[in-house]
Amino acid sequence: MYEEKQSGMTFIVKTITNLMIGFMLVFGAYVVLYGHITPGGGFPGGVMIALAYILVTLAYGRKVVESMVSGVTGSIADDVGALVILILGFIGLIIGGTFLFNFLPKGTPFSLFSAGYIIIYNLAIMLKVGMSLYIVFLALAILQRVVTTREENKGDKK
Amino acid sequence: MDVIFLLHLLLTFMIIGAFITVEIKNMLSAVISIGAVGFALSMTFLFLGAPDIAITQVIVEILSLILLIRATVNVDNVAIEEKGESVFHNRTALIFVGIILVFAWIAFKSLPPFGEPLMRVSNYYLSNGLTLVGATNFVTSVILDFRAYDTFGEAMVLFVSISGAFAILRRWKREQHKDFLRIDREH
Amino acid sequence: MTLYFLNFVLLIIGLYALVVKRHIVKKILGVAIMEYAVNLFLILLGFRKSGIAPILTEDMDLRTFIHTAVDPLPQALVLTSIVIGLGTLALMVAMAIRLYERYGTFDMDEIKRLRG
Amino acid sequence: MSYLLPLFTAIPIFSAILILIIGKFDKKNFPRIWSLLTSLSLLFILAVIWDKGTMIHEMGGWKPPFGVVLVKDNLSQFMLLIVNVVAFLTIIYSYVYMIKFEDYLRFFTLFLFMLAGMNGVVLTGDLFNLFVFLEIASIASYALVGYGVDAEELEASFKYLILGALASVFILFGIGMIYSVTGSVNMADVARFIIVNNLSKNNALLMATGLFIVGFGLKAGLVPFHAWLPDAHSSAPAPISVMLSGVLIKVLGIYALIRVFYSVIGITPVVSNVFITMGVISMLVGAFMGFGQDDMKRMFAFSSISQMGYIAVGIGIGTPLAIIGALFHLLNHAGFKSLLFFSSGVIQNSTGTRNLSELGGLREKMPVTSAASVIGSLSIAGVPPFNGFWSKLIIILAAFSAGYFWLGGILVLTAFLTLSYYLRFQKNVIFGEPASIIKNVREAPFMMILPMVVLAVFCLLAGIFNSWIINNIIIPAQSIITNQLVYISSVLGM
Repeated sequence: MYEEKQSGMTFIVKTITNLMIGFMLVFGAYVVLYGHITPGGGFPGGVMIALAYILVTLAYGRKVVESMVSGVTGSIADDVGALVILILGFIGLIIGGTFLFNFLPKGTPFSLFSAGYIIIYNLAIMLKVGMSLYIVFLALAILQRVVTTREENKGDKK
Repeated sequence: MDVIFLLHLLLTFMIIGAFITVEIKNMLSAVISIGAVGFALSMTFLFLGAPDIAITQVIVEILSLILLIRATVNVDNVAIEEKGESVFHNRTALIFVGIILVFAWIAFKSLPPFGEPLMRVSNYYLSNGLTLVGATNFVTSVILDFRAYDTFGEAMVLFVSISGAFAILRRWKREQHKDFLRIDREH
Repeated sequence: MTLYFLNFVLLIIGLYALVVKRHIVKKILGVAIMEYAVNLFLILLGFRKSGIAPILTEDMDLRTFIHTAVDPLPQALVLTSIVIGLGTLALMVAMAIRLYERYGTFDMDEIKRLRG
Repeated sequence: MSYLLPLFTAIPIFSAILILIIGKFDKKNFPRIWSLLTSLSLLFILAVIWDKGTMIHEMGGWKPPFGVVLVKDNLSQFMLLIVNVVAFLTIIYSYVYMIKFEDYLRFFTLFLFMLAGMNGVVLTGDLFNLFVFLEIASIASYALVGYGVDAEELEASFKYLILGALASVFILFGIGMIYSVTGSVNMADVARFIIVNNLSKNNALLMATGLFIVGFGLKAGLVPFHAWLPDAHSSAPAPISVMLSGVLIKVLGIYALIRVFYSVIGITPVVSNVFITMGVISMLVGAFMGFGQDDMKRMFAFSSISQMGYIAVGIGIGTPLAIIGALFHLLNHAGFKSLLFFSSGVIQNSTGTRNLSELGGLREKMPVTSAASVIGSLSIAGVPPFNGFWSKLIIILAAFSAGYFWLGGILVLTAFLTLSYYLRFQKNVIFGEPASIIKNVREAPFMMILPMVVLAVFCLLAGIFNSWIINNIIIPAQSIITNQLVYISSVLGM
């Protein structure tokens, strides 16, 4: 039988994770929010946020990260992100007559709230991408442990 | 240094890295050398004036390395001995590849020369994007406004592949492992 | 021109791994190499000699920007294609690990219950 | 009324996400009832826009070469009809069939994504957008083929996934070549640029042609590229076999080939000859391999390859008559091959096997299934008055009138081969001595019978009223294929 290792990785890794996690989340959010002005956008920002959680998973083990964002929350956030994108499309269809019409005012260039609905679209993509990659990593990590453990058990029986 | 020369250098490095990836016995080394190829690729993107793609490539590279190492190499790192293939087999493959390369060379000659794209449609994006969309990152204005439907499709591709991965990984009663998977607890 | 050609060689190496190698992970890496090659090809197509990134900064003149910026459309296409590649990779890894659980090996020659 | 077009992709995707969210609370009934309603609503929208002429929907309000456009012309409407009707019948069938898989929440999610992807491929007027939706449909189908997560299913699914990824890379490379030469990815704009600058002899476009033939040929399962098809079709759950064989290989393979070559790049004699050669090899290989199979579903899979060969030959000949034959055969094949895969699922469900040698004498225990299966076999074998006879006849006539006499001979020969192996199937399964394993077999539940009856009636009616179908559905679609300029001018508005 496999028992969850509480310990995770070494002290050094944990300390560095503690230092890094905040930076990663903030930088991910920055990349998303300023995606229409500087390089970046919803997708890289979302993967960065997923990577922050994956780092915690690798350093501390699954229990700690699931107390931060559980699998169920992650999957609901994933669905909500996808729904927001669709709803943006439908609002465009109602207001502008075409699907995914950019219905918000364009604003002045170089300011945060410019370029219409792009910022909302980016945030929705971030939610979708970040959470879905995080939960798929959790699922793969669990399955991998089970497979290895069963291999070891098989070896013991021999 | 000349950008074109640098690009040649990076591409050669990538080819060598890819070749090592394909031929090396140890799977961990193979995965790590494909990581090297990926990072070289992101540098290439940077030199080609595509910082957006470079950022995305670096991030995606890290994630795919973690996924590959964690989920496959960690499980079983045994190299598989290739069966000794006959010289004839390899020679026909080489001739075939050679023919393809020659045809590709001829075909690439009739593309517009390197560094001078046509930009029939893109000129419209560059000259009108600022007034019509308001985003100063033109790649963003293309993916999220001019071609927003593609991005919608792209998000849905990710959604469907994650859903598919969960469907493949789900618990299934036909097997009787009591201590098995708690995967669909997540979903 | 030679860059296109070198890029095509990269694609052929990926194809070789996909077709010839027996290890499932090697096949997955082959697909990944091919995706790299095709992404790089699209970006190479949009490159302009002494071009700059298609991102306007406040101190730039719009007119010179239009005449020097590289093509943004292939970059948009590549961004989509990278995401698609990541999705395919996640599915492939999930399937590889499930196959390993069923057969106990990553060798494609031993995974041969169907006749093809 | 063009605002209805994006709903063909948006509604199934919306339903899929909703099923995932609400399915957390109601796993049992909500997914299947909601998918049934979704599919029904798509059929309703299709009825509203049917025969309203060409419709253009400019996504986000951007004019064609700059933004993505959706185009509904007569060809798209013909394909939409096939896709949505077969999907609707398959959902009715899965309503009961999927119970044995116990967790079918994700099945319906992925199914609706596959439906959305195919609708997107059919409706789009943009090459790269076609690629994106093709990926949605194929990724959903990879996961659905492996849905049973047993050893064989995973193996088939992995093979399909690897070859599918290869096809996607080739298609994207081809799109890159086209973009570089023409500076656009909009289909109509690319076509106009190629005609205006007389680029049809350009080497780069020739290479793109080759890449597209390999890529879409892999998706269509034509013979040099058919390695994944028999495994995937025989290992998938029955409703997915129906979708793969009935619509997926047609939409992602044949429709995409028609669109790219007839509407965009323009067809050249070389390409026609490649189509004819691939078609002939597919017909013969599929027919001969079909003989040797003991597994019912593998036999149907090889027969699919063979019938796809007919369609490829029809497209390759390229005269209006041949295209009519090919499109009519495409419609008919969606009908009878779905029917046969439905019946194979019913038989496997009730008897527990699908080997021809272990079955026999099902006609007394399962009368409706047997009758439907006989009708399907007679239709695919080309027995008059069923629909398969007429479409094969048109393709053969077109081959003779275009001067391909040897081709006509091969087409007739393949028709006889098909007839003989379907007779063998009938003799071993439906007629003959009752086998021991079918003692306690009963007729399948109503929800599984209904789609088969509908399709059997369709096979009979399409055979009897063939001229009505050809005049009202096929010829409008054919006129789009053979008139490239009409397509270009209707999209670009000139």
